[in-house]
Amino acid sequence: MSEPEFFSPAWAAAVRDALSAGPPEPDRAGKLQMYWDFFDRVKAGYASSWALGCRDLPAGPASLFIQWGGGTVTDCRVTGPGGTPEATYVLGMDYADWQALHDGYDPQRTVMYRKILVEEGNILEFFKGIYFFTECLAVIGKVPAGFGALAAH
Amino acid sequence: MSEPEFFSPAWAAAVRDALSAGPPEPDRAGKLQMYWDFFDRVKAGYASSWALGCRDLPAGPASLFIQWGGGTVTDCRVTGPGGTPEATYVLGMDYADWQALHDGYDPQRTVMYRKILVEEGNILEFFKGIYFFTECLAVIGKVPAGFGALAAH
Amino acid sequence: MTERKSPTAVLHEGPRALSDQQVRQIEGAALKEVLDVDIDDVIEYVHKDMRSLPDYTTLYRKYLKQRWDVYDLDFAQDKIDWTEKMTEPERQSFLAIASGFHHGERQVEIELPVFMIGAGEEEKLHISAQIEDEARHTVFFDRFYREVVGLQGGDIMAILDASFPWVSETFVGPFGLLAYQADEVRRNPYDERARVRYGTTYFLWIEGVLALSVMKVTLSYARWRGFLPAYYTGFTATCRDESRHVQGGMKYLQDAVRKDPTMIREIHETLRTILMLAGVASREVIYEPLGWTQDEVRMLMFQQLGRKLNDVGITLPPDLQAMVSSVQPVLAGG
Amino acid sequence: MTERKSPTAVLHEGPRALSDQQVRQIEGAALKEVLDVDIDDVIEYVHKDMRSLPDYTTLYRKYLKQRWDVYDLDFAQDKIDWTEKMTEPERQSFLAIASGFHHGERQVEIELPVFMIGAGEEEKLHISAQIEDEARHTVFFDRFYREVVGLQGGDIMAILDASFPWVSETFVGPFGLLAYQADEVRRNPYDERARVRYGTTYFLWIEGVLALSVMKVTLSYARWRGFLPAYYTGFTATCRDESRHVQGGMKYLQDAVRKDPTMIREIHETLRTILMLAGVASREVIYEPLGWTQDEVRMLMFQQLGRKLNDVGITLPPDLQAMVSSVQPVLAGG
Repeated sequence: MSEPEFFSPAWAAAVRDALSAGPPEPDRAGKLQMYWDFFDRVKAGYASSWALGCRDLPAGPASLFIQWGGGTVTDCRVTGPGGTPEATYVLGMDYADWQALHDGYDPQRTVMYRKILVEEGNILEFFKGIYFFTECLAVIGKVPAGFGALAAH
Repeated sequence: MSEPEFFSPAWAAAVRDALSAGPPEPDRAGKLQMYWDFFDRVKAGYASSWALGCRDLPAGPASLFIQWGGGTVTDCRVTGPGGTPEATYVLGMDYADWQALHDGYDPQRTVMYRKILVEEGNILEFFKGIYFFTECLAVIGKVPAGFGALAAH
Repeated sequence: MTERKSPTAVLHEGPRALSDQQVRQIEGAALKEVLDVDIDDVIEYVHKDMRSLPDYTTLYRKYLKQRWDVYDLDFAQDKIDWTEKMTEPERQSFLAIASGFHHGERQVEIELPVFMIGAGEEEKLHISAQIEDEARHTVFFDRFYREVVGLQGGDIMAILDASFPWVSETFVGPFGLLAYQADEVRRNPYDERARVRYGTTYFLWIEGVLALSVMKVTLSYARWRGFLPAYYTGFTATCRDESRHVQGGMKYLQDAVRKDPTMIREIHETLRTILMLAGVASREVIYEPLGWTQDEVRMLMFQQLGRKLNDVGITLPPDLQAMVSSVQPVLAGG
Repeated sequence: MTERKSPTAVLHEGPRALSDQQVRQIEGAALKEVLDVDIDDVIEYVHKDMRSLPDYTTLYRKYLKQRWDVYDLDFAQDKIDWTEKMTEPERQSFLAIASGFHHGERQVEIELPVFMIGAGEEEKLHISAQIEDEARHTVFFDRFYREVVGLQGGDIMAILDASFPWVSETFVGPFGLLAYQADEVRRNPYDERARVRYGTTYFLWIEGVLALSVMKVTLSYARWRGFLPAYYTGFTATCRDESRHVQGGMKYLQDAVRKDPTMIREIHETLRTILMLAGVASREVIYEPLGWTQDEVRMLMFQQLGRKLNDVGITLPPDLQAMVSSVQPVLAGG
């Protein structure tokens, strides 16, 4: 079975399943229980949405819209190209940095080096969930995705 | 006779007349002929337009639109509040800095300290006419304007 | 380095008074004399002027006297101490703490320039000096990791890459927040509210609490054991630089609140996020090999935060006070 | 300051070779020894490494050795020279030139931080050092205008306000352009094309041509007459700092063009605007009291521009070459 294309509906569906399941046990083992308790607490109460943008897709900017609620993902789909996504937090990232994340680049540094950036939304509120967010970025990065069709870009 | 209100149609008309006339003789006397020759050459060939914005008028952002052609001002009017002005160079300035300019603040420093800023347009092209522009700013600053109605702002 | 008191002695003794002679020794020490300066005195010195903060020009003039050349340090003895004298648990504990500072220094170096845009003219002098300090501190850690720890890499980023595995997952809390707040200041350089939020994270929390705590833990260990003389010298000189940064930062926040008392809300809101994040740890850091317990590190962080808030005159509402008491002893700095 | 050759002698002699001993003297001079350094040698020294530019870490290490304390200067003799020995035409001529530098230093200080955001890690060290240099140079002119010229004001901006009447109307050309280009870089810190345009104005034109020319004119006057020893010392030390800035800036432009040859267009387009503006003067500056003619100042500026372009390997199309020959001798710097 070939990988779903990056930013395709099939990829969005796989991201949804992976985020709902959360980080797998082997990944959890390396960090303190206190950290995962915090993660689980944030996840259970999270009612915000993210629009994770890719600024330079060949067809134009698009976003992966993710709505959280009841401790799980209630909506996860690719929106655009075109139109401004409505979300609690609108974030932007370049294609090359998305690809680097999928190739294993560290999610903490993806944030800290501003490879992904909050373009709309309250930063202080967003950061209350930053550990949850970076772990979700790690999960998304591990969802197989084909970057072949865009390689010419 | 009372002064026309800042950013009123009467003020725009007075600005138009003042810009078309150019800097008065006493102001010219302090600077080299070479400088005014350059000024006159730029003015004669200038076919661009400026939208000189005031970002924080009580009713919302508005612009003084100025179209140059044939060595004179062919259009000069207040546009807005509302809508994006179409001009070769869209510039922005705060109300307090407009008032300071009218109170005698130096036009060079108004540019150099970014109190006025090109928000849209090619900077290198704009600067080819910068001496013309700063002298026009000085002329505009000397056009009487009432800031009373906005004093409560 | 003749004194060999326990690393945590001063923590339990509480604030100490500095004599005029001690202040002169700290202020006037050339780099090679810094080895003889007691880190506890330098940390006390940070707070000396907190109640009547010096102006920016005074801080800038101090900088001109106190800056040092990071290439004057010789890490040869440190390399011997690290390789032959320190135990593996000591090394691991040291790295778990120092790596947050290695990355932290680079972060505060790169995030400071945007803050200079909206600063007053005299404040700009102080910030320009601080930018140079932070760059020098980045090189200090680069040299330490390269020449003592033995990490290999062709440039600064390669050494950062190599030390990153020791950095805790919660590092992204304060330093990711600073990165995003710096971008907010970049987009709106004259937005005083954004600047106050940025200043709370940078000057009060990262420099005033996290950094001073790392300094205290690793330097009192080095002094106690008589190890790592170049690290002790350079990092104690860094702590002296930090005193100017913290004082300048506290002055900025104090002035902002005096000018507009509603600014206290920005400080509180920022601390609300920071303290929530500081209540979580992702890794257990074993401090005992360095002569500390987790509770002592936590007590150290309280003291650092409390003294700044108290001296500058910032009071916390009850919910924030409660959050302070659950801060986890995870150290990083910049 | 025993030598009393004419201020323009070296201009007519052309480039000179520096001995190893002269290079060591320039590089190693402490601030108080700078009075014995020949400004013509320092200007030659700026160009010494132009053909094989040093890397950023080397420039940063030089900075650590060469930085100085602006408060170590004593302007007492300068005040006497200014008040009692210099003639009114000399003072007026001096102010007409120096005021552009007073304002220019402040401008390059405040416009540099944004350029650091998009720089590489090693380049950031060099830029952090340069930001500190520029702030120190700003204080140097603040002290000179306050303590020698006698302008009065409570802070840095007040002294800038007081010297502004001596600044020519065409100052807004290069420095207004730099302000707007800096804002472009602020909005898009990683836009290499915007950075190259900014770098052309900042490093090639303002620092490489304007600044070095002001330095040469006022310093060779001071050396010739034996006047203003603290000005000579501080501004010659500034010129040595400038050598690092120009070399770092030329390295930046050279690397940018090597990486992407189409970047030469950005340099040319920027020079097209700058040279057009440089062909106009609004005030006549009388250089004769300082020992210069307008033609000699113009020749000096040509030499400065030509050497940088030539050494770095930037060629100009015919229209730009024609513009170079009509540049007006209006000096400012930063």
